[in-house]
Amino acid sequence: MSGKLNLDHRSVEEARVIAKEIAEEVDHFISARSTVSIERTVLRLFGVDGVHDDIPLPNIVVDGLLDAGVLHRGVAFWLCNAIVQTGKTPQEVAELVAKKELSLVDLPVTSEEAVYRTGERLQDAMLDKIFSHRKLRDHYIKKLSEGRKPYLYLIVATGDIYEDVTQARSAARLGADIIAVIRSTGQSLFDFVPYGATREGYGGTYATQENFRIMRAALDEVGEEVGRYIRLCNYCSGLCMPEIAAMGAMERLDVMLNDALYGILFRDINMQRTLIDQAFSRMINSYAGIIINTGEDNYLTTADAVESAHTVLASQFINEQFALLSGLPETQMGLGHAFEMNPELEDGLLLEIAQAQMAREIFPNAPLKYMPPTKHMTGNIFLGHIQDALFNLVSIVTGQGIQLLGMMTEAMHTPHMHDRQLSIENAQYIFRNARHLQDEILFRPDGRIQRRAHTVLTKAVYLLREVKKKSLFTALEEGIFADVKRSRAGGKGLSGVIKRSVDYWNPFECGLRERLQLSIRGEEG
Amino acid sequence: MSGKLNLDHRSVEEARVIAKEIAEEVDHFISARSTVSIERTVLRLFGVDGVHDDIPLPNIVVDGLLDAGVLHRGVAFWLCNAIVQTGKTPQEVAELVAKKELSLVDLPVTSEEAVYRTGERLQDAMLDKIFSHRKLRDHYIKKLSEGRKPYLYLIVATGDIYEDVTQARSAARLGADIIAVIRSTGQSLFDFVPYGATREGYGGTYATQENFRIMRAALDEVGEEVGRYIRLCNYCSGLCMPEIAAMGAMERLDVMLNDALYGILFRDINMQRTLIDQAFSRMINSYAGIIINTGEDNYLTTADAVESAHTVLASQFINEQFALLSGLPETQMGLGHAFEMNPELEDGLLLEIAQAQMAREIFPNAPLKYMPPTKHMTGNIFLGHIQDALFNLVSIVTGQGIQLLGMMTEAMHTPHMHDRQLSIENAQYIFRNARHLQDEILFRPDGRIQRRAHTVLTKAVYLLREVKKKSLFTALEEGIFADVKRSRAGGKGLSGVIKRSVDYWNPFECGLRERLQLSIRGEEG
Amino acid sequence: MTIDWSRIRPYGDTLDDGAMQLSFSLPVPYGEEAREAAKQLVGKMGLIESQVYHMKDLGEGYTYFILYANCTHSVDFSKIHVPKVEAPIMGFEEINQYIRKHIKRKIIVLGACTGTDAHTVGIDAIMNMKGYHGEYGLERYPEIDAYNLGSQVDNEDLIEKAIAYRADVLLVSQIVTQKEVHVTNLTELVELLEAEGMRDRFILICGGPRIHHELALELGFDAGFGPGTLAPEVASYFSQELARRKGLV
Amino acid sequence: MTIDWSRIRPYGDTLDDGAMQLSFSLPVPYGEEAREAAKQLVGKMGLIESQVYHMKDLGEGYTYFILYANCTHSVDFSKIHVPKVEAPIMGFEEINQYIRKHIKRKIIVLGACTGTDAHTVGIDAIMNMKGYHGEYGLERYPEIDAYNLGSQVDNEDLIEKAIAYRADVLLVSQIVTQKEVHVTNLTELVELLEAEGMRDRFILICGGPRIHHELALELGFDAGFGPGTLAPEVASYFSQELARRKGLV
Ligand code: B12
Ligand code: B12
Ligand SMILES: Cc1ncc(COP(=O)(O)O)c(C=O)c1O
Ligand SMILES: Cc1ncc(COP(=O)(O)O)c(C=O)c1O
Repeated sequence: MSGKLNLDHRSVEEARVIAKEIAEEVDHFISARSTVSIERTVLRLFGVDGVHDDIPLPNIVVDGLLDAGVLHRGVAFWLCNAIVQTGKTPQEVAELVAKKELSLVDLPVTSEEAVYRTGERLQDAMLDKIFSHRKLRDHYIKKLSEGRKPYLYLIVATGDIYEDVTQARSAARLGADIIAVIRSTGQSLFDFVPYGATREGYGGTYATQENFRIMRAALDEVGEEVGRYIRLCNYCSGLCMPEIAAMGAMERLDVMLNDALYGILFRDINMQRTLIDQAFSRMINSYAGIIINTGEDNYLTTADAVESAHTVLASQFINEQFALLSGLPETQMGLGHAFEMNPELEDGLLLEIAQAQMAREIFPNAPLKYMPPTKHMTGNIFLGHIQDALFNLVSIVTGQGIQLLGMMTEAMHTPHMHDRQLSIENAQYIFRNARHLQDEILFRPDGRIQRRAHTVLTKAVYLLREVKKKSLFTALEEGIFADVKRSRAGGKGLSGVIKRSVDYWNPFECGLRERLQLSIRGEEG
Repeated sequence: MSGKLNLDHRSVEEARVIAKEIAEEVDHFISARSTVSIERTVLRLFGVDGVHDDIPLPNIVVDGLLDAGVLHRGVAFWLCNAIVQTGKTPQEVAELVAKKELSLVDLPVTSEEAVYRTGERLQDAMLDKIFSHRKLRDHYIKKLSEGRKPYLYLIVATGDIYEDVTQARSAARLGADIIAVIRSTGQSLFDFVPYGATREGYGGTYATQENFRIMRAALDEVGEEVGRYIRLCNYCSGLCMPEIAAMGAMERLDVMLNDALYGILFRDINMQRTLIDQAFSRMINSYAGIIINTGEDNYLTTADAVESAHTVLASQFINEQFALLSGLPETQMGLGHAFEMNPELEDGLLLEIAQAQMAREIFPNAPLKYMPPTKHMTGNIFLGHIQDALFNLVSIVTGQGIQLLGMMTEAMHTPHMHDRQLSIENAQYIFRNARHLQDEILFRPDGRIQRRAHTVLTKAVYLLREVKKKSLFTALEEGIFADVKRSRAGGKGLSGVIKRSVDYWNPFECGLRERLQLSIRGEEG
Repeated sequence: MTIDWSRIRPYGDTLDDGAMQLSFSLPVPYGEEAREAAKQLVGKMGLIESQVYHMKDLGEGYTYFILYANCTHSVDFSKIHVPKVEAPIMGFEEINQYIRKHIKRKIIVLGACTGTDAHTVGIDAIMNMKGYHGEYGLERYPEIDAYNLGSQVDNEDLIEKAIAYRADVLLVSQIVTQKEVHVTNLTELVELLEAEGMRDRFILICGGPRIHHELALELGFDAGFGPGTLAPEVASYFSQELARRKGLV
Repeated sequence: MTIDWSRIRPYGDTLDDGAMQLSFSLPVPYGEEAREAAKQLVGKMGLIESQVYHMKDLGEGYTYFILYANCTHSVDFSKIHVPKVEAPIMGFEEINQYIRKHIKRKIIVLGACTGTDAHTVGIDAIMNMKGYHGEYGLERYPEIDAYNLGSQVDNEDLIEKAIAYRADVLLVSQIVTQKEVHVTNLTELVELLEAEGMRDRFILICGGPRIHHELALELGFDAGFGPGTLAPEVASYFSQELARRKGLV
């Protein structure tokens, strides 16, 4: 840590302590609950996939148990019992259930021990498989090398996975390090994951396991050609958060947007539901070696970047603690922030440098995800291109980890093929020309930049104290982040939350906790 | 001086001392000579204007005296004698000469004293008039205000003075502080100044006194409307350097490109001719309160910006001394330099910052003229626009005086109307957003930026020592600047150089020396 | 340099030079043939003296071009007529007074961002207390009862609420326009209202970055507002329109 | 997504979407009518679904536009043929060997930047010892006698020197292209040579940022070279062409 800002380390520590308390309180609540999507995730991790009459098998099975009023015990128990009873594979069992040829609850339970043993065996096999993907990634990176930080993160969003592939391969050839496939508008509100290769989305392409596979294969291929491992990113958020985490772990995704607060604030997803989902999904991401991206950048699309800068920092502190509770190491915490200063501001760049440098110093090991100007982008593509240039400059001067490249057409459409080229060129030009500027510049003691960072930190600590006092749920109800208010029981997906019974069993959670060396948490709440 | 670079002040002083010696040696040479264009300037300052059979009257009169072999005494003597003898105005005398109705050399000289008195009276009246223009400028600036530094300097170059006016007025409304009317390609090689309003030029518009007047009036008008004094710039270089200086002084231009070295190196103008012309033209510019711009920026269009950075600095030192010898104050020395680092370079921005900051610290009172990327601009307008953005950033971070705005279409054409708008927007955006960044950043002691500045300074001192040793003329012959070699007797215009006789008389030079409080220089050489 | 309004052409630095900048990609491999293809294409568009100033290989058999050329077409500016919202724009106080004087009761306004669109900043800018760009939103107007239903609101729900609240005015925001989804959403609303015979009960207004008045009229709305709209423009319009419809002015 | 080579259209993010970006100014005052004028203009160019995304008042009655639209035209890529310099490109050593083997004497080359054009960097890049982009210039070639006459050279002077030096090859650089001055200059040279019956005595080559082979042929030159040219490309061409003309290969 270079300490260019002369930050008050006691404030930073205090913030961490409070954030930890805030997160633990929520975790306490979480630990007593599961959700339909966590249970579907369990099925997916057991290998259940496919659809019946267009409905995903995991949904059919889980909904059946929910209707039967027995989901509180966890889907694993019922599935594994069926396996024990029928000798069939999880997939076969699910298919029979879908065809209504088998009823899980009607099967006798002959040996709970056999059930648990079956679950653990399957669990072990899957986690080993996930681990092998992680190894393969490491192997690729070693063999091919990887991009220099800040990684160039580019989105594709045509709605058609095959068109996405063309665009992604083009981007990789031009210099992209990470390709993110944006999801179709609205997918995060689906309480199921679409199936198969898809060619029709709105402002993005559906996240399906087959689409993951298609893109992964394409990027591996082009990565070999350009001699650089190309990371793949998708969105592990919305009502199917943990399912997508599982799919990503199985298909060797490398980066996942994964932040309950985003869903609450910007998708009106019920806060209980998504915080519960998040805890489990982060364990999966952690174990799969996936870098998560949090969504604090979004706050500044509705709130003002000058006034609300401290809310971003406060939320990063909370997200860090949530991540730690799921065993996610700092090196996988792509905490989000954004370059959203109003370009009309005098000295906006100074404020921006202060914020980015502060995040860098406070989270020294996190591959910070830095988002480009979006809110203040207009139809003026020429001005937009230089807004993005300053964004790139701040990034290289403050050592960010992941550079989500801005596009000059941000205010118009998801990127055209050449928009991506121009934005890669922009970043490469700026990064190259200012490569070591970070080493060379210092900030005047107690000057505008240092003072700004101090102010933001101080306000973040105040805010955290307040959140702590009233609990995160209440704070969200009061609209503390992003100027958005959400009620505890409002939003989408609350009906999918289930209280765990005492005999609740999720072998993957247990397995992950073990492998991640997380302590088993208390069960009340 | 902020001293951010920790420059060695003894080196700076040494450079100044050597540069002074170099310039004095040349001045010694100059003081014994005049040129046809200086003599034509004298006529113009006496009020002679207009053309006869498309040939400017000043040319007809001066060429006549040259042919008659009496120009060594200076045109003033012959003209004033004619005035004394005929009782006519300078203009009437010139017209009669043109019509061959009067021969200056054939008139009797009845009283030399009367001749000198006449010349001095007319001289005094003209210099008073020039001074009143200067006052008027001050008055306007006080009344209307002026742009904030760095001034936004925009070019117009349609070839048609009326089209230029439209473009200039548009630029002024959009934020331009200085409008430069680029000259038609090749005008600098004309040994006469074109006459009247012109509508047909190549890559620029002819510099004529009428065109000056038209543009001055247009800018005064739009300046009143936008509440900002808009400065007018033209090119006081080439074979008619001093004539244009006089025209500029008479028409209240505010800025003049004025650098003999540019003409020598880039227009192949004879070095003796243009250095003699320069000395007189700078006196005029000085007294008229005109900011001159020197052309060191051009060196980097033929030589490499990394390797030849020190030649720019060395030349600035020399140009400073030439200016001082003509009584031009530091506050009117728009010493030139340029952002011409190859964009493919790693850390090019660091080198650029070093150079610009160094110029700032070494010439603290000069309104440094900073030129945009040109050589490395390509047909990629989007990349070009961000090259210009970095250029603007370096300028605001290092406190430059005059920002010649870069255009994204630099590699294609002289600017289209909206190119200018976009580049103003670019500069305004960057300047505003980084307004006080200069106050906030420091450079790491002995880091890349500081070391680069030291190296350049050291090399400039070496170079100056070498130039001093062999004289400026020889150095130019050896191709010391811009990788261009020019011979002492080569190039255009040597035949227009005349040796002054002992009774040579140029009342304007005398008057200017007096008003500028310059000592009378030695007369041999 | 007098301009012939009936034959307006683009301007670079000389009247009628036709100067235009273009950029686009073609699905053809990088090379001289690609350059020629780009030039032929703009030739078909009626552009002459085209210059490909920049070409970039995008890989995968695609090439990007930056091109300048001169347009030979012209437009008759003297014949252009653009429909605009006609109501004069009043200020905050004036609007409230107008409502008090002419409508004599509060105007009930419902706003929503419909479909799967979750972009609330635009509708909030018009409705929220704190407003936007220094102008209060409708919620602050004493003579307006404004209800902001937020984002992702189904057209059916909106209509239901409109009936329940006895709304005078519906404000519909549409920001996402990919695959013309805004047109689909807006058209659906009008069709639903017409199907239920309720189209005339409401002043129907839409807005968003790609909306303009002319499009709104085409889609069957009463008015449309584009980027940079401020609350008073909208309130001026609907209060005067309501007064007119009710025969109060 | 198989491409129909006979009907190539611009590509944004979906094959054949026709996506294009344009920018230009019109000599009309800023406003809704200006926007409509811009849209009508691109309509005439065969563009549909146009969106003016940005408009800026330039003052003085001018307005600037940034616009996206979809192009309805297509080009037949399968029919495109572009004339190119055919000679295979050799390296420094190879060229010298070739000359030694086939021509058996030094080739005499004269270069100049003609007219009032003072841009020497381009011709220097081809001719100077130190060369350009890591490639030596012609002056360094042992089998080539290269004379660089520099800038601002009159066509007459060039011809005079060409005769005096008994040149085989003339290299003419033209950088300034405003008002097509390069075309004028180059055409004049060819005409002068033809008038004096000397056109066939020289291999005539021109170059510059706006020059390409096809244009050179049109202007009566033997070859033309554009941006980014390196010395070996030029030397490969003229040594092989000279050998061919002299019947030596
Ligand atoms: C902020 C933002 C978000 C925020 C939204 C937060 C929120 N609560 O609103 C977040 C981060 C959540 C978000 C998410 C997404 N976004 Co978004 N987002 C933007 C962004 C950056 C700014 C929009 C904005 O707030 N503008 C400021 C407001 C004040 O302007 P405005 O909306 O135009 O409103 C004004 C006028 O239009 C008018 N107006 C608007 N509505 C109405 C209604 C009435 C009745 C009236 C009278 C006037 C009126 O008045 C307003 C004030 O002047 C734009 C890019 C950009 N710079 O425009 C992309 C953009 C709109 N988003 C886009 C997309 C695709 C998405 C996603 C769908 C991406 C994805 N696949 O995940 C998601 C999902 C959201 C969804 N389902 O809708 C695209 C839309 C592309 C298109 N043309 O269809 C854009 C253009 C970005 C891009 N290039 O891809 N986004
Ligand atoms: C450097 C430069 C100058 C320098 C020139 C120094 C010098 N000794 O050459 C200086 C500062 C003196 C200058 C002055 C002017 N310039 Co100037 N200049 C440029 C600049 C920045 C770069 C040109 C360059 O060096 N390119 C690098 C070389 C290597 O590339 P190249 O020339 O294309 O050459 C390559 C190929 O084309 C080819 N090639 C070139 N010639 C030949 C010949 C043969 C036989 C072959 C085989 C190949 C070949 O091979 C070369 C190597 O690959 C350009 C803008 C730009 N970025 O392009 C403007 C530019 C060329 N200049 C321009 C203008 C108008 C002028 C002035 C006329 C302005 C004025 N009115 O005062 C003056 C006057 C000069 C004059 N009379 O010609 C315009 C031309 C506009 C146009 N299209 O007509 C430009 C485009 C800038 C602009 N936007 O206004 N300029
Ligand atoms: C953390 C996070 N998750 C998810 C998303 C995408 O949201 P959705 O797929 O719900 O549209 C974003 C969008 O920027 C985000 O920042
Ligand atoms: C100092 C100086 N003088 C004059 C000029 C213009 O030269 P000319 O008018 O000779 O083309 C320039 C061009 O950049 C210059 O820098």
